[in-house]
Amino acid sequence: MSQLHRIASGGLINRTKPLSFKFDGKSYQGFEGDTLASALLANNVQLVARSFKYHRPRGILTAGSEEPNALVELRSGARHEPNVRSTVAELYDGLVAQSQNRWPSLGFDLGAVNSLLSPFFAAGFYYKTFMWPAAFWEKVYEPLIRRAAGLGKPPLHDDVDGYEKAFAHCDVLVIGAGPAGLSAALAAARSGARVILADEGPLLGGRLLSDKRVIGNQSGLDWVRATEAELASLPNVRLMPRTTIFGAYDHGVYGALERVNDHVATPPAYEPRQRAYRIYAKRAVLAAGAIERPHVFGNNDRPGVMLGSAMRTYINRYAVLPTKRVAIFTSSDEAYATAQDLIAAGGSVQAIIDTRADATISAPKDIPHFKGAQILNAHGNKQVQGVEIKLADGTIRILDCDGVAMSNGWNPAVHLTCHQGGRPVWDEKVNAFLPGTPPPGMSVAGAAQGHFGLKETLVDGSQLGAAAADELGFKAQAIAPPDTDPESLAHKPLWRVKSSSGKCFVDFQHDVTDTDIELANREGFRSVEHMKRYTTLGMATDQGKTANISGLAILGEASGRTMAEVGTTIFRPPYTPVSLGALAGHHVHKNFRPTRLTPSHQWAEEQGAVFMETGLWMRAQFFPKKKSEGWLEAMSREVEITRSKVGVCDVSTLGKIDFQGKDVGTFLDRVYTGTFSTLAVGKVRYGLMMREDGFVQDDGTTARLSEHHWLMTTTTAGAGKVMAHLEFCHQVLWPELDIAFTSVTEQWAQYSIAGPHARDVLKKLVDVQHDMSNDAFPYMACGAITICNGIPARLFRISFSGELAYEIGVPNRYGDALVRAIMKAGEEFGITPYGLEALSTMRIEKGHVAGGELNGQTTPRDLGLIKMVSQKKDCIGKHMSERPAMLEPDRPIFVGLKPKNPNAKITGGAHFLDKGAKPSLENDLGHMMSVAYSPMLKSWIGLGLVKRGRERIGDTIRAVDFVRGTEFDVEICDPVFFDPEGARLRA
Amino acid sequence: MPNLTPRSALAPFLHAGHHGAEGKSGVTLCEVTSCALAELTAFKGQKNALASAIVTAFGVSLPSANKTASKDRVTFVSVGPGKWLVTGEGQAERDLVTQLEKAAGSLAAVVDQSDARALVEISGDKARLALAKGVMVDLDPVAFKTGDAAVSFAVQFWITLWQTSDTPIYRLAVFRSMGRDLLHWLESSAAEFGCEISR
Amino acid sequence: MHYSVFSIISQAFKGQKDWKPVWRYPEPKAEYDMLIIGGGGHGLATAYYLAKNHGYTNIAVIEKNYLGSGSVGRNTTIVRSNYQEPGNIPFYEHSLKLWEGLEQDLNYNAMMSQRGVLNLYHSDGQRDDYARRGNAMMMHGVRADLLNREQVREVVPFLDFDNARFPIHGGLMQWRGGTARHDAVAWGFARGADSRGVDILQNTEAKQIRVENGKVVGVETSRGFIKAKKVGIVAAGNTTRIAETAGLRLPIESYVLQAFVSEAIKPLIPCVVTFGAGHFYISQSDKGGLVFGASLDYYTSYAARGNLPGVEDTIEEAMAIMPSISRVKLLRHWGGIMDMSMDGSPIIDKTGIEGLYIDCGWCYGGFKATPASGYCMAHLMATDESHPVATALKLNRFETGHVIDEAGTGAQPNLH
Amino acid sequence: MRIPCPFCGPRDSQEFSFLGQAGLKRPDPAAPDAQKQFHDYVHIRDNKAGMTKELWLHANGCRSWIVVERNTLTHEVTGSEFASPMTKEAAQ
Repeated sequence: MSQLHRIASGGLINRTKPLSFKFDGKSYQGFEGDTLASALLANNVQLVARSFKYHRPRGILTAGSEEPNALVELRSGARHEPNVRSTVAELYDGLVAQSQNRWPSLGFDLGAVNSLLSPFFAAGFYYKTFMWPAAFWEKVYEPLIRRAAGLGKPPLHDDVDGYEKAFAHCDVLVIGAGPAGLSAALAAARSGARVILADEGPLLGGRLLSDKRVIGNQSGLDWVRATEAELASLPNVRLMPRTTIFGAYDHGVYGALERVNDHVATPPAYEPRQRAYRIYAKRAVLAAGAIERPHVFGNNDRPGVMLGSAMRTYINRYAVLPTKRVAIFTSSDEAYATAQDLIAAGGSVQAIIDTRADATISAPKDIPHFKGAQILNAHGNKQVQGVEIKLADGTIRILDCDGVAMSNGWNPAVHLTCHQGGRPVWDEKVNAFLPGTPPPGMSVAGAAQGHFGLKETLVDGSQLGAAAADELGFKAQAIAPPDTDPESLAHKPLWRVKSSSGKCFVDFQHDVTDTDIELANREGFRSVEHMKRYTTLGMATDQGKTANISGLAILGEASGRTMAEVGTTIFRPPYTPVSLGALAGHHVHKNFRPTRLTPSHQWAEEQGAVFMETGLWMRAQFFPKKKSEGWLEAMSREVEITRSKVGVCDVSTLGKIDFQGKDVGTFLDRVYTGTFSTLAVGKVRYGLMMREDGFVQDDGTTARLSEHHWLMTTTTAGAGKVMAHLEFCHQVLWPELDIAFTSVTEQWAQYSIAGPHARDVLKKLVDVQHDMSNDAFPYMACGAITICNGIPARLFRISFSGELAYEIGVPNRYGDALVRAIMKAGEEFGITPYGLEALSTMRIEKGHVAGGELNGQTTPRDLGLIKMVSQKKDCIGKHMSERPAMLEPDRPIFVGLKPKNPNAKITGGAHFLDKGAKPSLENDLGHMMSVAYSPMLKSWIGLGLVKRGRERIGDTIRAVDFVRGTEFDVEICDPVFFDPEGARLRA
Repeated sequence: MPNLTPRSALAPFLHAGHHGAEGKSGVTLCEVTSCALAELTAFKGQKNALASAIVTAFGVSLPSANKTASKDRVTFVSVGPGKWLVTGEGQAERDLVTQLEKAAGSLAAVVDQSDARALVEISGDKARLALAKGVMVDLDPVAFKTGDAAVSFAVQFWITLWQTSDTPIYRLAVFRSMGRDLLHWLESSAAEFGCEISR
Repeated sequence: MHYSVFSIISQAFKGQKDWKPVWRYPEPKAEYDMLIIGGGGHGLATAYYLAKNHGYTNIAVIEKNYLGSGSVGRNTTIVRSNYQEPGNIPFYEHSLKLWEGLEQDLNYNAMMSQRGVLNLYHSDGQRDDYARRGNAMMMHGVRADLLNREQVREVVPFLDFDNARFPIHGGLMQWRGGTARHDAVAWGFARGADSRGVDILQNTEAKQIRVENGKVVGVETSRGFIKAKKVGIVAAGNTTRIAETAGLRLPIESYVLQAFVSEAIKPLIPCVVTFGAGHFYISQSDKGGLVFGASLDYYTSYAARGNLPGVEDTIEEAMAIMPSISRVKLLRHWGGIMDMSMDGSPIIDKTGIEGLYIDCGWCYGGFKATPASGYCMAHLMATDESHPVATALKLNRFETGHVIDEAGTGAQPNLH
Repeated sequence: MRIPCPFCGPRDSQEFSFLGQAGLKRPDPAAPDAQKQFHDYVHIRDNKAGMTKELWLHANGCRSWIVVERNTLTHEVTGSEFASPMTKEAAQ
């Protein structure tokens, strides 16, 4: 017989849409509109979870996102999600959930032995023990603790659902769609302001969905429907149900999570599971409502013990009678409405136990009514079986019941007001913490502001909604709300029940009891922050939404301080936990960061190139002839062919900056270490750039295309940084200089053609009118030419490889065609494409510095490039590069390194030691920066920094690579290994 | 002497046809290929002189921040102080540059960027929603209209975005090397609305 | 009172009734031998070692909030000594050695857990950089292991080895690295210092360091003037605000660094893992939460809170190495103020003012340095000499050029 | 955060990169104590708690270097201007 606790009629559920679901393998039925929790209760499933520390049986405490107990694992496989609040998990057909943090089963959990050991497991227990013997922590204690701790199992597969990010803008953001939020949105919207109304639930209405109320001449529900209808009809309003505003960030930026498809089994095709929004709001009205407070009494965590407001929600919204024989424990008049609803729903109210001796409100007739009484203890284990009451006169009574409804007043949901440091302030009148200083642009309406009466909240909302729009220049006016039915809100909270024999829980999920808090205080942890951290109160997945305030009150009592004196911890974002997937959105796997492709990418793929990431770029690493050819073999072949015949390499990724204006020369003189103002038109010069702190930041070449037109190249990795640096130099340091520059990196496809036959290949492409002879176009010449029948191109006779080489640039659209044309033209000369490995080998053979050497820790002097620093002028970094430490003779300096045994595979990152010297920081001579196998020298070679290296050329030292377990004798040599006199590149 | 066949930025990646949700096409997407791009940057203190020179040559007054201005087939998009991205519809890139150089003389730097960007056109009644999945600027008609432009950041790209029609139609330019990623993002963002991609 | 098996058991049967306060709430004296400004981990450690190693007990720690209210209670709890620069290695290794004996020394369980710290590398160049660092460590006898892809897979099989934008090529592992319980470190040092007679003055703000003819004479506090011949500024993110009152300008900027924790889940991540293609680090706490962080929010700030782009960027990096955690939920994120130095390395030194000492510039590295920082600062204040392992951490190194720039990013704090 | 770019208007801080304290003057390289001055210029900062003037680059926008007035205690931004008078003129 299913849904024994389902009320015959009423509720906001669709009885024509029955849904079946599984919990711990057992099948149940619920209805559309249920949450997992309401459906479980409808089926009288009371035991739902186990607690964190003591593994105590737990049920359902609340009907909202503040739930500390009823957490489950939802779905399975690649959709497995731990720690889902069953109280907000919308039911769908086929839902599968498991209880968590228990073994072997929910009913019988061995972890519950912790409960027996609880005399030991007091707050701070861990800090005092597990220290003997010292070695046991990692080996024994910690693994045990870790296995016992944690909640749900982690997902083990990559998510099969997608996530998105999105941006939204509005004038007024209304947070929460209860009575206050709805009237705020309406008042603002009617003025024409752009309004976003967001609510974490699937339905707008807030408490009006849970309480039977009257607004004007209609029911609360009808008022909600009418208001929602008007809002939906307005083009300037965006309704966002199932959307939690989780954080309030600077300058009106709000973080929001939309649960687009968590209420269905699987998202429809092309739709994400969740969407994370960044909302830019000029004003915000926080109408997040309030959270009811539990009572702290013996075994108050037993399944069946529930918040009174939650009880009403299950009855009125979900048509479920959570438990049938209920003891009402209250410090507030509201509980009497709970009693009415229970009776109306066919439940039995065993008694109303009102902690207030002076309570004036009267109980429904025939209901036992004890004023000035308290529940000391709940009996029962997996469900309440009765309560032990202490009456005003001190007599003790046992009352039979299967549930307890607690009402102890409300805590305004001030969380978002704290996100920018606002501290809530205690208010004696409403016995609650109210918003301190909310973030700029935010106002707080209704229960969140401590205005609990329905009429107040309506007035509040409409006034603040109108005010927000008004401040933005819209003609807005508050809407006078109709009268509401009478309600009685008197309350006087009771923070704890004393002299209870059972455990009195304050933080349910973390098993923090009143005595833990007393202990913390006794040990000197008096600051709220100390108490919180020592006891872990409020640090569970619910962030203490139902726990913190009682905890503070008990700390205050224990330390003889008022609430105001104790103060409160401040809440951090997110308001409720947010899936990591949503905050990453589209940026997963290959989309983590953009992939920049070179003009020759498709062509290179066709050649079977192996690619590697260089920054955001994908570049060809080498071009294996056949699958079996490894990088070393391929690289050697590419180098040998390039050096003996000709090779081509895509160098389009190098940064290119177009400079124009009459002061370019002056500017370059100041940013480069060398002098450029003297560079002749049609010539290229190598340039070295320092940071102002005197370390090299980048190098490259700059060509003078015409009197006032220059082209700078940077390293691939440095392009972005250099651009910003140059803009700083121009806009901040020297705005008087008349120059204009912009990046043309992406405009030009650029290829390096290198090798003895480079000119021959080029001749077949360059239009005939251009004289390519060595005299007409010598080393370091540049010019604008045309190729392949009039395609505009730029030609630079520069060489990184040390060969006769040209870099030719064409508009990017021709890049693909050009590389194919070069290969075709080169066929007769045996041309090869070469990748980064060969490029790197050739530059190392030539002793050129690159990435490994330009690591931000080297000065021009360190790199043996001091001759590049003009002594005739200042430049960025000049002075700082001459600080004493930079001139010390012992400073490691740039040299070449050759292993005594040519086959010895020396390695980058190895450090240098003198023969016989013991490893120590003092004896450390430096390190290997770059290595390569040189097909020309038939030996491994390297570039490195060695103390006094220049003076020690010819010496043999050890290259020690501890982490790779190798050590080789290497000879210090000149960094230029190949063609030192540079005859080849001038050929 | 071989001839070189030009290739547009997105040619290798663009798959014409219907993508995403069946039936409807809330978003239409195509690459703009026959359009020259140039960057025009006023030299120090020459901005006003340049403005009048452009009026004379193109009959357009240079747009201020976040605006575009068009005449015939030429559109000036404000991309920074004294800096404009100029688009020449159906123009040979060389012609646009030459025209601008003629007009600007020594008042401004002119740089051909025709090949430096991947340029797409996005339209359809769901275009705004699709773009909002990455574009940080407010595209609501009350905030962003035909003739408005923004240089901003979207998803992971430095974008230049401008609106050319109320229907709406947007143009979006990113670095050419990131064209494939741009396309991929647009496709997935538009998928739920149905997306028609044409060449 | 001393913690022992006996005290634990006896208290269990007495309902934990007889535990005594772990520290006092003393009234400030008019004069102390030394004052330490800053009751965070480093300040408390300084006081502890001044008392324990150098016998100074007439000293006080001034804390404007509650003790441990700063970065020591807000960090991602990582402990390691895998540094590259000779100026840093001996210092951080000294710190790690102190960590290894800390619990016994303090008789307080800081839950130091040597689970290993694994730095992933994603390119050959990065592999060689890590080898360079590992070898530098080995030069000082600090064990480092260079793991290849498969060895990394054995340790952390759940990472994305197949479909990552920046594929994992391998990693540098320091097995002796790990995590500790951050609050416990502050509490343990506080308890140890207090029990040796150190006055910890909470809710006492240092307003002004009083200097007379080049000498420190004391500190104006929110609870009146306190006399002292030696004053140590150990104020992390607030260092420059206090130094300013003595007329000092420092090579320090304060930035926000955010930290993150997820909901508790059953054990998944066995060690600390860092992402080499970003700036991301993650571990799992004993309670089960994934604890992680990434780069600074890149603007200077004294507001201990970050912003959304920083949050999203961090979580994108998390998903980049372990996409399987997409359904794990972010529980909380918060910010701390980092005292970023101009080369990314700390300063423990005298100042131009006699009797005034600074301990600052901790950047991202403060937590792991806590014991050695206190140890060396105590040594400096007691002897007026730098401790041998901290000789490179000089204030004038920026002027002389002896900078210790691990990252090579230069004098730009938000790039370290 | 939203940073008001004097050219583009208010934009998400994600579009910007941050350099640091504004108004530092690059020393005269010819000054006798130039190296000392450069050391201060490169390394020493006010690091003010409160209102500061800072250099930001609208990197993912109009590429202007701007000076932003911001409170480092509250993040409140009270204004911004172009770092370069020439940029300002060109923006008119």
